[in-house]
Amino acid sequence: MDVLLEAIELTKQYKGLKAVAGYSVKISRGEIRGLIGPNGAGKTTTFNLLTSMVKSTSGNIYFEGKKITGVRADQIARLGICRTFQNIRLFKNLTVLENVLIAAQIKKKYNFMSVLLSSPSFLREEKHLVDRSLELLETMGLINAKDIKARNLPYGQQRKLEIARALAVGPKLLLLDEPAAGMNPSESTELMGLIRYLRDKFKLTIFLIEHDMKFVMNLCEKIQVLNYGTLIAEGSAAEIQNNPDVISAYLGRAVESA
Amino acid sequence: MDAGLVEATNRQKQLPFKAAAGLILLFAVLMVMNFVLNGYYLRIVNLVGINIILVVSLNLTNGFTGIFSLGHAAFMAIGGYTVALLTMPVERKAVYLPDLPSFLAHVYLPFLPSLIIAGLLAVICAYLIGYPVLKLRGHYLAVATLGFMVIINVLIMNFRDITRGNSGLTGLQPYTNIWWTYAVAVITLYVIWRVLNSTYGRAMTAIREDDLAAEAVGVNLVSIKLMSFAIGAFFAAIGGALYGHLLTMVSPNDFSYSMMFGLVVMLVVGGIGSIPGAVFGAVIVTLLPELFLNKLERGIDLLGIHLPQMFGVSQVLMSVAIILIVIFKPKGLLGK
Amino acid sequence: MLKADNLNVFYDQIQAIKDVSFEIQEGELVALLGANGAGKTTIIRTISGLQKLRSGKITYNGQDISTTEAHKLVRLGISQSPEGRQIFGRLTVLENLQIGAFIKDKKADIGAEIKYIYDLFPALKEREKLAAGALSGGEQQMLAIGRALMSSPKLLLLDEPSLGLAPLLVEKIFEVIQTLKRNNITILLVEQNVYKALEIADRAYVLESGAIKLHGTAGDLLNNSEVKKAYLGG
Amino acid sequence: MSSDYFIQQLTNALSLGSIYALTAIGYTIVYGILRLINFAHGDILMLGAYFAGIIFVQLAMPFPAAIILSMMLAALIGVTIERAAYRPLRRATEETTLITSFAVSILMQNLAMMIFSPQPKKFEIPGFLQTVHTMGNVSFTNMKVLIILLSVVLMVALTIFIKRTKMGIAMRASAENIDASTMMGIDVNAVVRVAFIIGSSLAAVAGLMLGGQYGQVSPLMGFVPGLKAFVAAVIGGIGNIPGAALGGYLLGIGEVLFVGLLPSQFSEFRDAFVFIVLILVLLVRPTGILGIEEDRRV
Amino acid sequence: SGQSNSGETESEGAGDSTIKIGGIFNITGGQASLDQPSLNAFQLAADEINASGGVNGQQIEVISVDGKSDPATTTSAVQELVDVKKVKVVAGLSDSTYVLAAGPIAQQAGIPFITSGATAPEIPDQVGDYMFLAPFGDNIQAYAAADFALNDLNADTAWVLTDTGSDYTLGLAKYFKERYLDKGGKISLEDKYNGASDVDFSAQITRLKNLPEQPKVLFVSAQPDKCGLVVKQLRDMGVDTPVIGGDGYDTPDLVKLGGVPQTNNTYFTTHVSLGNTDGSVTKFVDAYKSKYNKEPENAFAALAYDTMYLIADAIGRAGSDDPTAIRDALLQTDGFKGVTGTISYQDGSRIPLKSVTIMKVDNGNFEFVKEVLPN
Ligand SMILES: Nc1ncnc2c1ncn2[C@@H]1O[C@H](COP(=O)(O)OP(=O)(O)OP(=O)(O)O)[C@@H](O)[C@H]1O
Ligand SMILES: Nc1ncnc2c1ncn2[C@@H]1O[C@H](COP(=O)(O)OP(=O)(O)OP(=O)(O)O)[C@@H](O)[C@H]1O
Ligand SMILES: CC(C)C[C@H](N)C(=O)O
Ligand SMILES: [Mg+2]
Ligand SMILES: [Mg+2]
Repeated sequence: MDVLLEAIELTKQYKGLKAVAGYSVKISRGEIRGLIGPNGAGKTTTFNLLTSMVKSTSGNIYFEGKKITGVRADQIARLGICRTFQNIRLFKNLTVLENVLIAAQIKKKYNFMSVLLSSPSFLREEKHLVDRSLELLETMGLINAKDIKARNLPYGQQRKLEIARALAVGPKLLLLDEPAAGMNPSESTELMGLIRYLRDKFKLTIFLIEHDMKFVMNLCEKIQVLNYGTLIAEGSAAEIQNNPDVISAYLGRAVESA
Repeated sequence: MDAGLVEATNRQKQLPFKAAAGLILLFAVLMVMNFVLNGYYLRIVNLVGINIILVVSLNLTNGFTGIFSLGHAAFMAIGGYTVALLTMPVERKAVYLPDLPSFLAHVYLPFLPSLIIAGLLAVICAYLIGYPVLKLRGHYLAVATLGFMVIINVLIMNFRDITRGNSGLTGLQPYTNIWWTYAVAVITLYVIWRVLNSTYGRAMTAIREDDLAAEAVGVNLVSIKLMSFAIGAFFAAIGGALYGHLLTMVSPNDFSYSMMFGLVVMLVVGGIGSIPGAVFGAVIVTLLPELFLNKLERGIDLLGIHLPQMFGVSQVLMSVAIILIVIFKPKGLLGK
Repeated sequence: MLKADNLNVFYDQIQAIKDVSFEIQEGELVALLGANGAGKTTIIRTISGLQKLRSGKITYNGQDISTTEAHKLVRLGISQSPEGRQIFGRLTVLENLQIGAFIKDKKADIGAEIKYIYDLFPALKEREKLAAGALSGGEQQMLAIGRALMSSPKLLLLDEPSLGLAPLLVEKIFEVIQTLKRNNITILLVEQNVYKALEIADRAYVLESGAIKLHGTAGDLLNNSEVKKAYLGG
Repeated sequence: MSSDYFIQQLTNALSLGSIYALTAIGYTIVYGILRLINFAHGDILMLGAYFAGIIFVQLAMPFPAAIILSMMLAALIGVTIERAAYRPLRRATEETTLITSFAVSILMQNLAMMIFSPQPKKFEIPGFLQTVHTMGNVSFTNMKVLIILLSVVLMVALTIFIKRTKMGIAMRASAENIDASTMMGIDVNAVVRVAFIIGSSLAAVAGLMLGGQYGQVSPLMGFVPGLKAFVAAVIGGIGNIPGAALGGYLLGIGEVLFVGLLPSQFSEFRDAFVFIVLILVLLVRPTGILGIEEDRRV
Repeated sequence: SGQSNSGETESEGAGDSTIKIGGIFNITGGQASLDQPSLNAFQLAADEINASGGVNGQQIEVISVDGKSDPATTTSAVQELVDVKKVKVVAGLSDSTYVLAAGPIAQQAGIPFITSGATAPEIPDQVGDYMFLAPFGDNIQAYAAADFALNDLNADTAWVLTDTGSDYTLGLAKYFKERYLDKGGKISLEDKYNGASDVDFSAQITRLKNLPEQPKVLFVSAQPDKCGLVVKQLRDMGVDTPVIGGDGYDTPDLVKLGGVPQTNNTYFTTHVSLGNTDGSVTKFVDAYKSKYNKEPENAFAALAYDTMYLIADAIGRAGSDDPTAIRDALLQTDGFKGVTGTISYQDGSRIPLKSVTIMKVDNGNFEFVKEVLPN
C-alpha cells in the first residue's frame, strides 16, 4: 500500500481543552477518506493541523514519506496538500479566473526582472498560466463565470470555485471541509459525482469532512470517526453505520445507505 | 488589478504604441509648461509629480496588498537625507557639517546614483523593519509603522552631527525639475503596473482579500508582503529625495504626521486600490489648496463681494471637503 | 400574523427579491425553500429590518413595520437565528444567552429561559463559561438558536438552523423546532434539508431567483414532482 | 539614587499616566465598537480644557461645575462629530475612516485657532489646587493629587457601568458584532452615542487636568497627548477598557522613568522610546497586552 | 479685520503705482503664536507709512502669505511671492528653522529677505548675501545672559535645560555655555527636552532637584510657548532658583502661563522693553492697541514693525524699488532707530549689532534691569 499521508499522535491543546488528542491516520494514494464526528469533535482542527494553519502541540505528520511537521502553510500547499474551508474563504473581490490564477501561479518560473521587462519568457508563462486556469474552470463548469467577482457567485458555485482554486495548486491530497454544507439533496448528489470525477482526472487523494451521511457513506471508501478529539472508530461505511459507539455519539440511528 | 488582466497578454502587443504616444504627449506638455510657467507654477507641477510617485507607491502596499502602512514618510526621510548627504559638495560639508563621520564627509555623488542608493537603502530598511512588523494586521500594523516614522524622526533630530537635527539640511542643490520628477513618475507607474499584472501583484491582492486562503494556495505571506513594502519604500525614498531637492531642504518636520496623512488623504480621495485613482488623488489634493484655497483665504474679490483675509480657512475648507468626499464617494473619486 | 406584499429588495443595482408576497398565520410553521442564492436570507433580513425595502409593505399583527428599525422589531416579538450564526465570540456562552434577553426588564428573571435552553442543548451548559468564539460550528448554531429564544419571541425566524450540524443534532434541532411550534411560537424556517423541513412544516414557499415559484401545504409540495426533482434529488 | 528621587518620579509618572489613561479609554471605547481610530479625540480633549477654562474664569462658576459642564459640552461635540462625520462611514475601510477623523481633527484645530486665537491661554485653577506640598525632597501640588484621585474614581465608575448596566452589556455586544446586536434589540446608534459621550467627557476631564497641571491651554494641545494616549490604548489592547487604563499608566510611568532614570542625553529619545515599547509589545502580543487575539479560525 | 493693504486686490494691473512687499508668516499651525502678532505689526507699519505718503511717492502694498508652519508650504509661498506676485522684498518669520528653508528661494531670485524674528547667527552665511536679520544674533543675547548670571547674580554654577527642537534654542544654549564656561562658570548639569512634543518636564526637574549641590542659576533655553510652562513646573516642584532665558520669554504669555508667584525671580534677554516709556515704544504699543484692540503679544510684533520701517528706509535711500538696489541700501543701513533698538549693518555683516535688554519678572510685571552691549 502506497501511503501518501501519515499522521502520528497529533494533539492540539487549547487552554482548557484538547481539541485533538492523539489522532493518527494513514491515507493511501488515490483513496477517498471521510472524517466525521459530532460538532466540536476536532475535525476542522485536524485539517488545520495537517495544513499547518494551526501549530500542533505534539505529534508528527509525514507526507510522501517526508516529515512535514511544522513546515509553513504555504510550503505545505506547494508540497501538494490543498484544502477548502468550512466557511468559504474566497478572494471575494477578485474574479473567478483571478482566484484560480493566484493558486495556479505557485509553479511560475519567471523572476522579478522579467516582470519588469515583460520578457518573452514572462509572456509565455503568463499565457500558460491563464490557459491552464481556464481549462480548470472549464472542467469545473465555471467557465462562463470567469469574469464575475467571486462575491457575486451563487453559493454553490462559490464552493465549486474553492475546489477549483485548490486544484489549481496541483495538489496530490485535497482536503475538503464540509463541501456539501448548505446544499440541497440534488446539489449534493451532483457534487458527489464531481468529486469522483476529479479524483480520477487529477489522480487525487481526497480527505473530506462532512455531516451529510448519505454523501459520506456513498463516497468514502474508509471513514474515521472523531469524538472529543479522539478516534472512536475507523472502517468502511457499513462498519461505521453499525458501530454502536458511533450511533450513540453521532448518528443517533443507523443511516439507511442509499 | 481588474478583470482585464487576462487580456494583459493581448494588450501588451498594442501597448508599445500607446505607451509611446502617451510618453510623447507627456513630453510635449512638460516642454510647454517648462517654457511658459514661472518658477512658482513649475514648483507646483513638480509637487504634483512627486506626490504621484508617493501615492502610487503607497497604493501598492495600502491599496493592493492591504498592508495598512503609515511608514511612507519614514522612507521618504531616509531617501531625502541620503541623497542630500551624498550630493552635498565635499567643501560645503567641511564647513556646514564639520562633525560628519569621515565616510560621509568625503563622498560626493551625482544625483542619479544617489537616488538609486537612497532607494536601495530604503529597501534594506523596509526588509529590516518589515520582517518583524508585517506580521501585524490592520490598525496594529498602522501604529507600528507610524512608530517607525516617529523613531526615524527622533533619530534624525538627535544625530545632529549628520542631520543638523531639527534644523534640517538646508541649501541643497536644486536638482529636482520636471524632467527628473516626471521621469521617475513614469517609471514608478510602469513598475507598479507591471508588478500588479504579474504573479506578484496577484499574490498581493490575494493577501489583501484573505491572507489565510492565500497561504493555503501557496502564497508566501512574509515574502510577498515584504516585497510590496520594499517596492513602496524604494519609490518613497526617491520621492522623498526629489521632494528635498525641490524644497532645497530636508528637515524632520517635512517627513512627519502631516506628510503621512496628506499622502493617505490623496490615496483615499482618489480611490484606494486603483492606479488612476492614486494619480488623480495626488493631482487634486495638491492643486486644490495651492491654486484655490490659499488664494481664497488671503482675501479676494468674488463676484463683487470682498472677502476679507481669513487665514486658516483653507485648512478648514480642505478638511470639510475631505469629509464630504469620503461620505459621498466612500471609495474615492475614481473608486469602483 | 405576518403579511408581506410585493416586496422588492436591491443590493445596489442588483435586484435580489422580486415582487414577493407571502403570509404567516399565528402559530404556523412556514418553510421557505429555494436553491442557494434564491433570496431566502434576504427575505429574513428584510422582515427583521436589517435590509431596506425598495418597495412593498410588511405588516405584523396589523401594524406596518416596513420601515421600523431592526432593534425595535425585537421588542415587538420578532427574533431570529441568523445565517452564519453571528454569535458574540468574545462573550461567554452564558453572556450570549443573557444578551438574547436584552429587551427584557433588567430585573426580570431569565433563569428559567436559560435552564430551558440548557435542557435543549446540554452541550451549551458544559461550555457555559467559555468564550463563544471557541465553540465548534455546531455548538455555535445551538447557541444562536438558544439566544434567539431568550427574548421569548412570538415570531421566530430560523435561517438554515441545521447547517453544518451532525446528524444527531439535526434530529435534535428539528425536534426542538417542533417543540417550539407546540409551544405556540410562530416560525419561519429556511432550510436546505428540504425533506425534513417539509415533514414538519404546515405550509411552504419555494423561492427561485428572488421570486416565489410555488407555494402550498407541506404535504402537497412533498409530492410535487418539480420539488422532488429540484430539491429532493429525484 | 535616593528613594525620594524615585518617589518624586513616580508621582510625576502617576499623574501623567492618569491623563493618558483617561484619554486612552475614549479611544478604546469608540474603537471597540466602530473600529474607528478617532484622531479628533485629542482635539475634544483640547476643547474640554477650553470649555472648563471659560466656564471657570469667564462665567465665574465653581470649579466642580466647570468640570461637569465641560464634560457635558465635550460630550455634545463628540456626539455631533459622530453623527455628522462618522455615522455615514460605518462600513468604510480603515484608511477612509482614519483620514476622516484626521480631517475632523484638522478642522477642530483650525476652528479653535480662529475662535480662541493660536496663542496659548492661561488656565486658571482654584488656589487650593496650586498649593505645593513638600515631604522631604518630594513635592507635588494638590492638582496632582486631584488628577490621580479623580482618574481612579472615574475609571472605577466606568468599570461598574460597563460590567453592571444593560447599556454596558450592549456596548460590549456592539463592540463585537453590530448586526447581531441589532438582532438582540440593541439600538446600536444609541450605543455608539453613549460611547462618544463617555469617551468625550473623559477626554474633557483629561484636558482640564492637562490644563491644570501645566497651567495653559492652546489649540494644538491635544495632538501629542492624544497620540500618546492612542499608543497607550494600543499597548493595552485597543478595544479593551482595562487595557487602555493599563496602557495609559504603563506609558506614563515608562516615559517619566525613561527620562528620569537614564542619563539626560537619552531624554530626547523619549518619543522613540514610546514607540519602540509599542512595537515590542505588539511583536510579543500582536493585539496588545490585554487585547483578544484576532479571530483567525478557519 | 479688513486691512486696506492686505490681500490680493488683483490690482496687479495698476503695477507701478505700488511697491510690493512680501510678508511670509506662519499664521496658522504651531508657529502661529509668534507670527500672527508679527504680521499684525508688519501691516500696521505699512499702513502708517502709506498714511504719511508712502516711500518715494509710492504706496506700499503688503502681500502676506501663510506658511502654515509647514516647511514645504513656506517655501512654496515664498516662491509664489517672488515669481507670481513679483515682490521686491520678502520679510517675516520668527523661527530660524523656517528662515533657513525659505531664505534660499529669495536668495536664488535675488530678492532681499529680512527676517523679522529669527536670531540664529548662522543664517546669513548659510543663506547668502540677500539675507538679513532685523534682531541681534543669539550669540549676543546668550553672552549677555552669561555675563549677567556671573556678574550680577553671582551665580557660578548653572543648570542648562535645552529644547532640542529648534535651531534657536539649541544655538542659544550653545552660546550661553560657551561664554559661561569661558568666563569661569561651571555647568552642574545639562538636560534636554523636545519642544515639539514635550509638555511634561517633571523628570528633568526631579533630576535637577537631586543634584548633590543645587546650581545657583537655571538657564532654560525655551521657545515662547514653553518657557512659562517650564518655570511653572520648576516652581510647583519646589525649585526657587533664579531662571534666565532668551528673547523667547518676552511675551505676556510667560506670566500668563507661568503664574504670578512662580515667574518671580526670572530674568531674560530681549530686544526692547515693551513697558518702556520711551517715545517710540509707547507710540508703537498705542498704535497696535488702537488697530487690533489688544496689546502687542510679544517682542516679535515690535521686530516686525521695525522690519517694515527698515525696508521703507532702505527703499527710500535706494531711491528705487529694484531689489538689488534695496539690498545695497540695506547694507548701508547705519543707525536706523527702531522700537527694538538701533540697527546698523556694519562691515558687511547682515546681523545688526544691537544692544541687549535684560528684564526681570516681578509679580507679573516685566521690569527693566539693564541694557548691555556684550563684546
Ligand atoms: N482557537 C480556539 N481556541 C479554543 N478552542 C478552540 C479553538 N478552535 C477550536 N476550539 C475548540 O476545539 C474543538 C474542536 O473544534 P473544531 O472546529 O475542530 O470542530 P469540528 O469537529 O470541525 O466541528 P464542526 O463539525 O462543528 O465544524 C471545539 O470544541 C472548539 O470549541
Ligand atoms: N451583501 C450583498 N451584496 C450584493 N449581493 C448580495 C448580498 N447578499 C446577497 N446578495 C445576492 O442576493 C441574492 C440572494 O442572496 P441570499 O443570501 O438571500 O440567498 P439565499 O437564498 O439565502 O442563499 P443561501 O442558500 O446560499 O443562503 C444572491 O444572488 C446573492 O448573491
Ligand atoms: C520665538 C523665537 C524666540 C525664535 C527665535 N528667535 C528663532 O530664531 O528661532
Ligand atoms: Mg468544522
Ligand atoms: Mg441564505
